[in-house]
Amino acid sequence: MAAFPTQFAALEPYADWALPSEADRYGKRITSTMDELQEFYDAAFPLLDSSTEYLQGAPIDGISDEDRNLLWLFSSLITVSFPIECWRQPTVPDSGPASIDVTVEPRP
Amino acid sequence: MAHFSKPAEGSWTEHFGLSTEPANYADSISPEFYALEQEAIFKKTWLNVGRVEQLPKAGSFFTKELDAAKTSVLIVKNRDGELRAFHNMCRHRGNKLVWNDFPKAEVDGTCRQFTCKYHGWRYDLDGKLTFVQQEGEFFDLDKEQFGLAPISIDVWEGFIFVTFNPDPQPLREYMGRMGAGVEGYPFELMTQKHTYRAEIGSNWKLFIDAFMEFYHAPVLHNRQSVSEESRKLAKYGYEALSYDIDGPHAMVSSWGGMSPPADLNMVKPIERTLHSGLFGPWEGPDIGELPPGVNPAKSPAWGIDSFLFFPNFMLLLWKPNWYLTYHYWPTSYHTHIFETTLYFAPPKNAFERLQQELAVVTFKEYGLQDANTLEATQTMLESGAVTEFPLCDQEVMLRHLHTVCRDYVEKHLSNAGAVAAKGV
Amino acid sequence: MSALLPAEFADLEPYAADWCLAAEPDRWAKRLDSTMEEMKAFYDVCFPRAEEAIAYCDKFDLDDLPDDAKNLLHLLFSFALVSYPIEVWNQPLPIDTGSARLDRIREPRL
Amino acid sequence: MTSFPRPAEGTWTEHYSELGTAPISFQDSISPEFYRREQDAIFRQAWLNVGRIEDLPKKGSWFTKDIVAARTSVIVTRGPDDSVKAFHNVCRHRGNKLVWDTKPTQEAQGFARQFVCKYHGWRYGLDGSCTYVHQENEFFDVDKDKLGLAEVQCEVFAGFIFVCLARQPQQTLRDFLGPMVGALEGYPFELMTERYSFRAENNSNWKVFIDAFQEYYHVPPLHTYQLGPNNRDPNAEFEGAHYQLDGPHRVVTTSGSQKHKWPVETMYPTEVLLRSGNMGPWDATEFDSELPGINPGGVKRWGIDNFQIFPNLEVLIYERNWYLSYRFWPTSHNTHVFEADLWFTPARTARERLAREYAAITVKEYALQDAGTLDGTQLGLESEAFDEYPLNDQEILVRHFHKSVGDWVAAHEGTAAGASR
Repeated sequence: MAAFPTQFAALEPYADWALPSEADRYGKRITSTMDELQEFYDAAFPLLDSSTEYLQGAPIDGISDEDRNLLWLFSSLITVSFPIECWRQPTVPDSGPASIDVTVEPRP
Repeated sequence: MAHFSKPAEGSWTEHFGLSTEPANYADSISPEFYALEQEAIFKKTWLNVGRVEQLPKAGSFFTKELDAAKTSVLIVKNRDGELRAFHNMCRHRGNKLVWNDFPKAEVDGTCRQFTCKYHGWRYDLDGKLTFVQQEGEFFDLDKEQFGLAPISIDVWEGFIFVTFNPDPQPLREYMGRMGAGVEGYPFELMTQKHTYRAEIGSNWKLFIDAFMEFYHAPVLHNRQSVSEESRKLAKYGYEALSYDIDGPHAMVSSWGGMSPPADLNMVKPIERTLHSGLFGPWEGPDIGELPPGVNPAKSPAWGIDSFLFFPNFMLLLWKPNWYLTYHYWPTSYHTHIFETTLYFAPPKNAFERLQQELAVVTFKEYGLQDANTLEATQTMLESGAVTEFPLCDQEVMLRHLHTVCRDYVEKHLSNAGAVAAKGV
Repeated sequence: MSALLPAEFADLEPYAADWCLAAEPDRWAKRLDSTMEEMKAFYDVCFPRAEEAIAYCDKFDLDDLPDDAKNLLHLLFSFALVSYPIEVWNQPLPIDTGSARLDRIREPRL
Repeated sequence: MTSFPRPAEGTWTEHYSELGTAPISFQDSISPEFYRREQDAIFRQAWLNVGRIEDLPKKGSWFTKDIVAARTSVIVTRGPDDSVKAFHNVCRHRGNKLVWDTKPTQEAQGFARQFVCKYHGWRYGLDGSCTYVHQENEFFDVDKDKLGLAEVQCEVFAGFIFVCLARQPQQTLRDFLGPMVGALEGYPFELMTERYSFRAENNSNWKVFIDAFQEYYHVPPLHTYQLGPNNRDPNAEFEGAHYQLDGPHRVVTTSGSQKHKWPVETMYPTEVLLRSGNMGPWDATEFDSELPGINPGGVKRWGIDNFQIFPNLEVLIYERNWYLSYRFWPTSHNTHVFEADLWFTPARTARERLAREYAAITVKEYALQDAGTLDGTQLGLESEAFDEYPLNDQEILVRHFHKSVGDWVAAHEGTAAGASR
């Protein structure tokens, strides 16, 4: 079964990035290789970049399952944008063993 | 070269009558000083423990662990819609009253009454003892006399405060001029909430220090900007628009050239796509005119105000109309729990949700860098290898915080001395 | 898959993929992950060929070993490590080690 | 029955009469309070070996060393003029740890022209001078000349880099090391650059592990396997050939373990195959020159000198011309970090490399056995079931070590009390 709206079918191979919690999205990011992150970023970024209108037409109240999955996947893209666009490594430079954990977050 | 004007005295530090001598951090590496802070500060001042939105209806409650005041508190909304706070402790044998699986973990929920897990004593939402297991086995027990121990509680702009001071200053008065200046800000509209928590290996004041100065930002966080912009920022360094001090409270007002950026090439691709970044969505919701205490310099370049309401509650108001809070809860002289909550107006659609997500994630990227340096700072300060440290004018609020803490402790000691002397 | 070891040591090739490990921490981990039977099999095949293998490596300058000779030397390092469980302890860890650990943090490049 | 001559008094212990022969207490190894006193009296006063000159291969080389027991971390640098200097690893601005890699609590090493604080970008030269203050005009009357890093006393002996965290060391390094250790000046340590390093975090007081390495009385029972498959005599005994004390330092020389001279059938097959083992590679590197300082007792069939250099360095020099160093860094009263380094002349052939590898493996196998007993020893001592423990003549160095520690603490506290009067 398709996870995303039909015009986002190209993202189906990356459906495992549609994770509802920031903790899981960040966890997947830091356990991925830069190659994996780059591949995901390259596939998802152009679709986000061209989808502003679509996303603005997707109300949060009563959001469909496919749109919710898309929202989670793009949320993952946001966390992955940091390794790709700034750090050139999966973790934050100079962050060492520090951790900051989410305890309350919206669903969706 | 200065980009923003300074007070007539030539520096903010001298303007506020603070010393320009090197500072020392003896107050941040001493178990003895921390013990005094617990008594003089955390048991005397108003402490922000949450927001009214956490207690939506009668019977809503949450608990808050306050190691710094050596207790756990229980906050509840009673049947009349009033807020009550109690020591989270059963009146019978001192057991912790409300907890789930782990006694040290904070909990929240809704209930009609509180029942102690240990011997089943029950209390109503006003803390009154309503049931004693095998009451007949006790001796002259008057249930009226054995309610939960109450704590003073009050609300300012929807922020719930408690104090252990038996004779507290009214909360609104305690919040002072700066508190008054932000009254009327529509906090109640911003109910979309993200909360983060971290255990930090440093004295609580050292992390406040990191967030009350932005002198470090162009250096430590240099890779957050695209490289050309980053070089420019590092060259300019950092200057605040203005600083203010009112009693123990302090604020710094900063420029915010990133929301939206003058030139789209200054920011990263994801920011260009989502029209969002560290400062939040570039186009925030319309909330009308801001209260007079916000952006006190009335600068068109304004981006963010950071208020520190003593001792440990920071409130940051951002130009695109959202806010966040920082809390620093000491657990020992060299450890504390750091909490951040980011509050937005609820997003109407998926795009707005993603714009907010980017602001939240960006906060975490920065915060991880800040948090990581702290444990090492703590150990090196404890080495005592260097005891005097120069502070620049952009670090004026650090000076103020450490001075206020020492003043509170000294006042506490002299009061205690006076009481002891009277006792003789 | 192409051979890791020189053709003369084809009889050791079945052990090469597992035991040609350049770093001691990897060799140590492999030892702890192996059964005594696995190590005994490796040891029994390696021991009689070790002298020839050393002589083979020593035909080259140590700083300029061909890849297959380097692999062979790494395999010999593993053999030396495995000799302890087989010859001395009769178990993968030294006897009476308790909870102790001792990590190699620096070693020669080869 | 004794195999080696003993001093006229009949025992080594009585020869050094100040030691006494009474049972001793190990209270100094279980008390958090005594550990705090050691921190001030020993780790902030004595010369501490933090590395070797090989750790600083060229101008601009640096490494950091966390000395938890002295509550600090130091940076050791080799400057443009080749001088070795040490500094507290702390930025003069707000007390941040200046140099670290990815984790602030881990040691680091590298090569640099200057150090830049990650936090506010202040810069320092390799000589510790402050070369750049970010937004200097925001500061009040700063004088960069007075904002250099806090220098730590640093001296080098025979390639061993020592620091002293006292502001004013009581003695020069050479005076501190005394004549017995000082005699090693000129020993060709610098030729032994092939290095195998190990690190462990152990659950015992630092002295408890040092004690395990300064007596061999435990070797026959604990390390029965060391002697080979056919040599396991449960009643085997150990006797040191020579013991010598010099100030807080001490040495034990052993003899007779020249394994390469043993019959082949008494050894493990791989020892014979690789010609190596717990005494190191059998085929010794030959040195042209005399080797100064070794075998101070003039023992015949010399095997190993085990120099115990106060407070926490041990150097073992082997007859087959290689050496081992151990360092023990307390992190609390009942934990410490253990560092072991084997040093050889560089292997020229694969055969030599394998012989060294086998020696390194062997050291680890037996050190793991030694470390394995530590938790138990510490727990036993902490039970305080007994107040005193008997020590035999072969354990004279243990006796001397604990006495030296106690003497240092007492002397320091006496001086401090005198100063405060």
